[in-house]
Amino acid sequence: MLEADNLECVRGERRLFAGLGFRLEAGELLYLQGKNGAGKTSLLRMLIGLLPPEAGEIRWRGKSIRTLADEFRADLCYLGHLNAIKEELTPLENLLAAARLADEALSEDEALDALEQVGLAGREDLACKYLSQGQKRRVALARLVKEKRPLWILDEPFVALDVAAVDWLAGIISGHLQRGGLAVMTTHQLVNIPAGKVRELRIA
Amino acid sequence: MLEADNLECVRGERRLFAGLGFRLEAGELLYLQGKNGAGKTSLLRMLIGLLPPEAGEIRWRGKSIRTLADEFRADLCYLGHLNAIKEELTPLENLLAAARLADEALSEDEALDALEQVGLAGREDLACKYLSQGQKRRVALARLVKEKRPLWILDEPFVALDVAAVDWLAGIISGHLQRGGLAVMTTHQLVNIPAGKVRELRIA
Amino acid sequence: MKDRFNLYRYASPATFYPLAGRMIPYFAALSVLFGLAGLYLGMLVAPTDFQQGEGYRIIFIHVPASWMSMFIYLVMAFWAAIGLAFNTRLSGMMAQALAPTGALMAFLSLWTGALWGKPMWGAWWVWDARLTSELILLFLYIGFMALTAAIDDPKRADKAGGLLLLVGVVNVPIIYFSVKWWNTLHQGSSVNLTKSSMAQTMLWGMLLMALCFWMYSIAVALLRARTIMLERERHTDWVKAELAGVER
Amino acid sequence: MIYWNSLSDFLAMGGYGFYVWGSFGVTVLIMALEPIMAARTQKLTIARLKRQLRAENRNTAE
Amino acid sequence: MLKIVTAVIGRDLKLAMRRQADIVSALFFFIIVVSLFPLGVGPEPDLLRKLAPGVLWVAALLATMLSLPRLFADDHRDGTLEQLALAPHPLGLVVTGKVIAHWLVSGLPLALIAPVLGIQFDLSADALLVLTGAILLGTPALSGIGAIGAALTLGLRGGGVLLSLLVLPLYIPVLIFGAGAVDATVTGLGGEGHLSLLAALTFASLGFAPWASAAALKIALE
Amino acid sequence: MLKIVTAVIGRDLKLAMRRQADIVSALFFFIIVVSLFPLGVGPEPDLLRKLAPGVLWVAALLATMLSLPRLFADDHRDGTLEQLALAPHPLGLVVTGKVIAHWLVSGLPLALIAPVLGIQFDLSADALLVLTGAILLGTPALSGIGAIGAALTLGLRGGGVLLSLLVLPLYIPVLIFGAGAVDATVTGLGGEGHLSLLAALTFASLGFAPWASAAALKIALE
Ligand code: HEM
Ligand SMILES: Nc1ncnc2c1ncn2[C@@H]1O[C@H](COP(=O)(O)OP(=O)(O)OP(=O)(O)O)[C@@H](O)[C@H]1O
Ligand SMILES: Nc1ncnc2c1ncn2[C@@H]1O[C@H](COP(=O)(O)OP(=O)(O)OP(=O)(O)O)[C@@H](O)[C@H]1O
Ligand SMILES: [Mg+2]
Ligand SMILES: [Mg+2]
Repeated sequence: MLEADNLECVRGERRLFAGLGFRLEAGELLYLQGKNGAGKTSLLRMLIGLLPPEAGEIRWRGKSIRTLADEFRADLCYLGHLNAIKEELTPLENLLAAARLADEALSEDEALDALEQVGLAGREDLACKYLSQGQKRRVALARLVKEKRPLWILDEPFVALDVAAVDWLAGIISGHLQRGGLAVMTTHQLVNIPAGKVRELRIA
Repeated sequence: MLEADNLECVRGERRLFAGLGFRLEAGELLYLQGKNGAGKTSLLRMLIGLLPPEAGEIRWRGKSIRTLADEFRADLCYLGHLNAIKEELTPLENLLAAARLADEALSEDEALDALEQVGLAGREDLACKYLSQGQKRRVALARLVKEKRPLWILDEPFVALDVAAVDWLAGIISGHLQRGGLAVMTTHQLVNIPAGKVRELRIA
Repeated sequence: MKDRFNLYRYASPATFYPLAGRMIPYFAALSVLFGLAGLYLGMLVAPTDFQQGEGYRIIFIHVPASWMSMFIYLVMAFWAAIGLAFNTRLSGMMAQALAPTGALMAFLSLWTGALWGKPMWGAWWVWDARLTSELILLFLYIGFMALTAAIDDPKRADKAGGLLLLVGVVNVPIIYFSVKWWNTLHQGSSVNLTKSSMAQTMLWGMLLMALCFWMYSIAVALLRARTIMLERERHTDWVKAELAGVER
Repeated sequence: MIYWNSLSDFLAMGGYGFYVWGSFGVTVLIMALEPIMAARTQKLTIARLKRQLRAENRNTAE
Repeated sequence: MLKIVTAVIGRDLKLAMRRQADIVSALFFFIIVVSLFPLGVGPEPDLLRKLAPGVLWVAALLATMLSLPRLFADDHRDGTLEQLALAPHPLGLVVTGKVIAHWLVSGLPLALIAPVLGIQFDLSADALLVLTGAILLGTPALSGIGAIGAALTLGLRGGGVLLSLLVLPLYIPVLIFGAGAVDATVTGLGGEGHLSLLAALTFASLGFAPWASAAALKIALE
Repeated sequence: MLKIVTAVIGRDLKLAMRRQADIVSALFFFIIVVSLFPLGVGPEPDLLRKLAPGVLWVAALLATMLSLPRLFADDHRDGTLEQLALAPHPLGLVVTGKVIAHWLVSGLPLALIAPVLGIQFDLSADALLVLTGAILLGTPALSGIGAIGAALTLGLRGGGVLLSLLVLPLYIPVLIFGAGAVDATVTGLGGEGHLSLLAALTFASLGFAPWASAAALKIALE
């Protein structure tokens, strides 16, 4: 489904990687590895189409993501280093606004349910600026609970989460894989994803 | 050396903890545990004197930190969720500026050496905004290499670091404890600090 | 132990709330009384001013409003200082309860001054030192309210607002002494304890009106303070008891 | 005692009627409105707090 | 198509409401700047009447400009902009929504208060009407052009001031026609010509600006 | 004591240099606003000469104000402010350094360019001299007072505009004396009195503002 061919990444005057390629099928997880500054985030931003690769091509369902554009983005869910939540809004408002802007249907009940799942029950109506680091990350992750899009791209999703939340998230990702979804993920923590086939790719 | 008595923390309308106390001696590490939003960061900010506790007292070498003020801060090194680095400056400039502002003597050679230790050799002269997430964290951590102050307060220092860097940092903290330093730390990752006595404190 | 007078007891919202509730009617009544007496003397009895004609009668609200606008600011600054020094809960609430009244007084001073200035000086407004500093006072009030409204943690709002109040307090002596320090259009102080240049009835009318404004400000501020107390202390037992009591 | 000869004299204020009554009118208006507004917010606040309290009690009772 | 635009407008307005200060203060800035001028210039009524259109328009322009840096910066900093760029519809539509919301918060209130301030400057009823109309017609162009500048300077740290450098020159036509309309009415020449030019500027910039801004945003996100 | 002040100044100046836009653009903003007025008001030389002091001072004031929100915000966002507050010396000294750096970047350049702009308005040599002196004496007070406002509104998201609401009223005296000094010179009355008042304002605010700002910063960091 998701293929990358011969990708090359140059940042400033530094070639981070070249000739990188992989193929990911439904139900598979690509686990990107590499030390700090190896180029994992850069690769992910290429995969979502925000960073044009120096060379090479990325294909989704056989077509280049550059020609697909909107269609590709309708299949994509990205979670970056930044949480993309508004400090002034409450978790509930954030979740609903994000869904509306991403053109997803999400009812208030579903949103409340998602927030409860990520352990934010009782804080749905507190402005996000008052939340702790891990709670903010949880708000961002709550999007995944009802997410039906097939391709998830997650940049260090486990950062700032406590042990219970890490387990929960691993479960969510497993569920997604089991439903036939694809995921690309980076993390420096050792996390066990129980279901789905895990491919590893190391950027040196 | 560092004592906390009967601390109480209220944020907004929520009482996070009350009656919390501990005593930390030279060479000891206090490992704060608790789930997301338990109040770890809040406690650390009380310990460094930025957040006045609702009740209770914090003493350093037997005297309240409120009366000590400057003297206490001269013994203190804090590293928070935020990296406190300037995106426009290079790692080297950042390190030197931080040392000057904190009133520490740090020569350029020492700074270069510290940056090499944290694995940023070759990137000393690249503006920090071009660095990866983990590299930015490393710039912030480079301060610790030459840090001689007895009390270190570290809020999730391992976040965004790759495996090698995590090991290195654990070593640095061990060294600090062996030299008779004290440290208070939070982290959700399991990290083994080889030397020094570790006390655990769980905030529920 | 015997019951000793305890200042802190009265500085606590739980005791202050019912006390304020009982005092409001008295202050309101006093305000009306003083107001009627002042208006009677000022508007009906006092003779005309030989320089300014009947237009001078604006003085009976202009001066009290001007005084109160400065005085309320000083009181707020006093509460702010107490709050910053001793960390009492009540002080921040009092400052916030007073602010709107102070702002209205400053507005009234400007409004009546402008209506007075047109016939006397031929202009609604001149950039004279006193007028300007009074305008700044109005902006300080508005700034204080905007700042405290923008911070949603009441404790932090109190502290930040208190700081602003203390910074702005330099403005009050400037307003008061501006007529002395700068040679301007606005006339100088004529109320003098030892020797007054004004007719006795005028003086008394003005003083009575000042008392009326004073009592009015206290009454309104207490009314507002009670609301703020309920809001801020809504999780304490005394408020819950209070609310349950209202129920009955 | 009373200085004025007639009501119309009083209202004219020696030609300064507009200015004097403009000042007094606005002052009276403000001093009437402010307490009313303050009392209204108090009533609304009490009502809201009672509602919240009841909701809380219901939640803890469950 | 329309759904996404209204979704963006709704969200931005809610954020503005939440911050409160936003709406009230853009207005206050306008009021204060307009009132500062007599302070600096002196109180002669004749002089002031001549100044009025210029001062009001310059103040409106500055008030709009002050809020521009935050137009995209907040969304950029917290990662929302990435998410918006990844949503399955053209980014230009999102920007359209943001421009409209910006105008509702920063342009519309100015138009509503301008007549009141104009009275202080002793303008006639006719002139006041034209003033309001001109500000109503001209400020959307300010928001639109401003969006391009805001997008171009996004992430550049000297941004706020660099932005004004880029945007002010483009604001000058709006200023000239806007002040010209009022001036023409005061001198009895009739401001219709100026007003229709303003309307043309606004239509052109609203049609064009969102797409230019969207392109600039994509560059900033690379 | 002095070491920390110079350290802060050095760092802030280096950052300003690195961003470049900072210095050039505050100046450019000043120049553009001053040049906008003749556009909005029309080109009568007599009118312009009367306007000159007011317009130049209002522009200086706005240029200073525009850069205020960033005075502490950048340091706050990236955590540097925490570190500064934890350094073993009074925070007031740090703020003193930041205020001085702010003036060097945003006030001093204005004073240097002001005479050039004054020539455009047909001011006499005397008046130009007084203008430069007044801006030189007055702008430090603007930076000092501005620091208090910037610290009080730190972290409040409506901050930028709320800031101007708090700060502008306190700027009014500076504006009045500053424009008054030039005006008095133009009308031949001599501006010394105004200038010494400006100097007094500057000394008072420089002595007092850093400590008030430091207190406000501590509140913001809680
Ligand atoms: C908007 C314009 C004005 C403002 C802001 C203003 C402000 C003030 C203030 C703050 C005071 C109280 C300070 C004190 O008692 O020394 C005051 C008092 C007074 N004002 Fe005004 N004023 C204005 C216009 C006028 C005008 C036009 C007149 C009359 C021509 C006037 C006459 C007086 C008098 C007689 C006092 C009482 C002074 C005394 O007896 O102590 N004011 N004004
Ligand atoms: N202009 C530039 N000049 C030189 N090197 C650059 C430039 N811009 C970026 N880089 C380098 O590109 C790399 C970007 O890495 P990226 O953010 O993709 O790393 P990552 O694998 O995600 O790391 P982390 O695990 O720390 O998140 C970094 O090593 C950085 O130093
Ligand atoms: N105004 C407020 N009202 C209610 N709760 C608040 C308010 N401000 C903060 N809180 C709560 O206080 C807690 C702050 O937690 P803190 O940042 O100390 O957590 P932490 O233990 O460091 O968590 P993490 O592991 O996620 O970093 C959070 O649970 C937050 O929801
Ligand atoms: Mg990365
Ligand atoms: Mg934390």
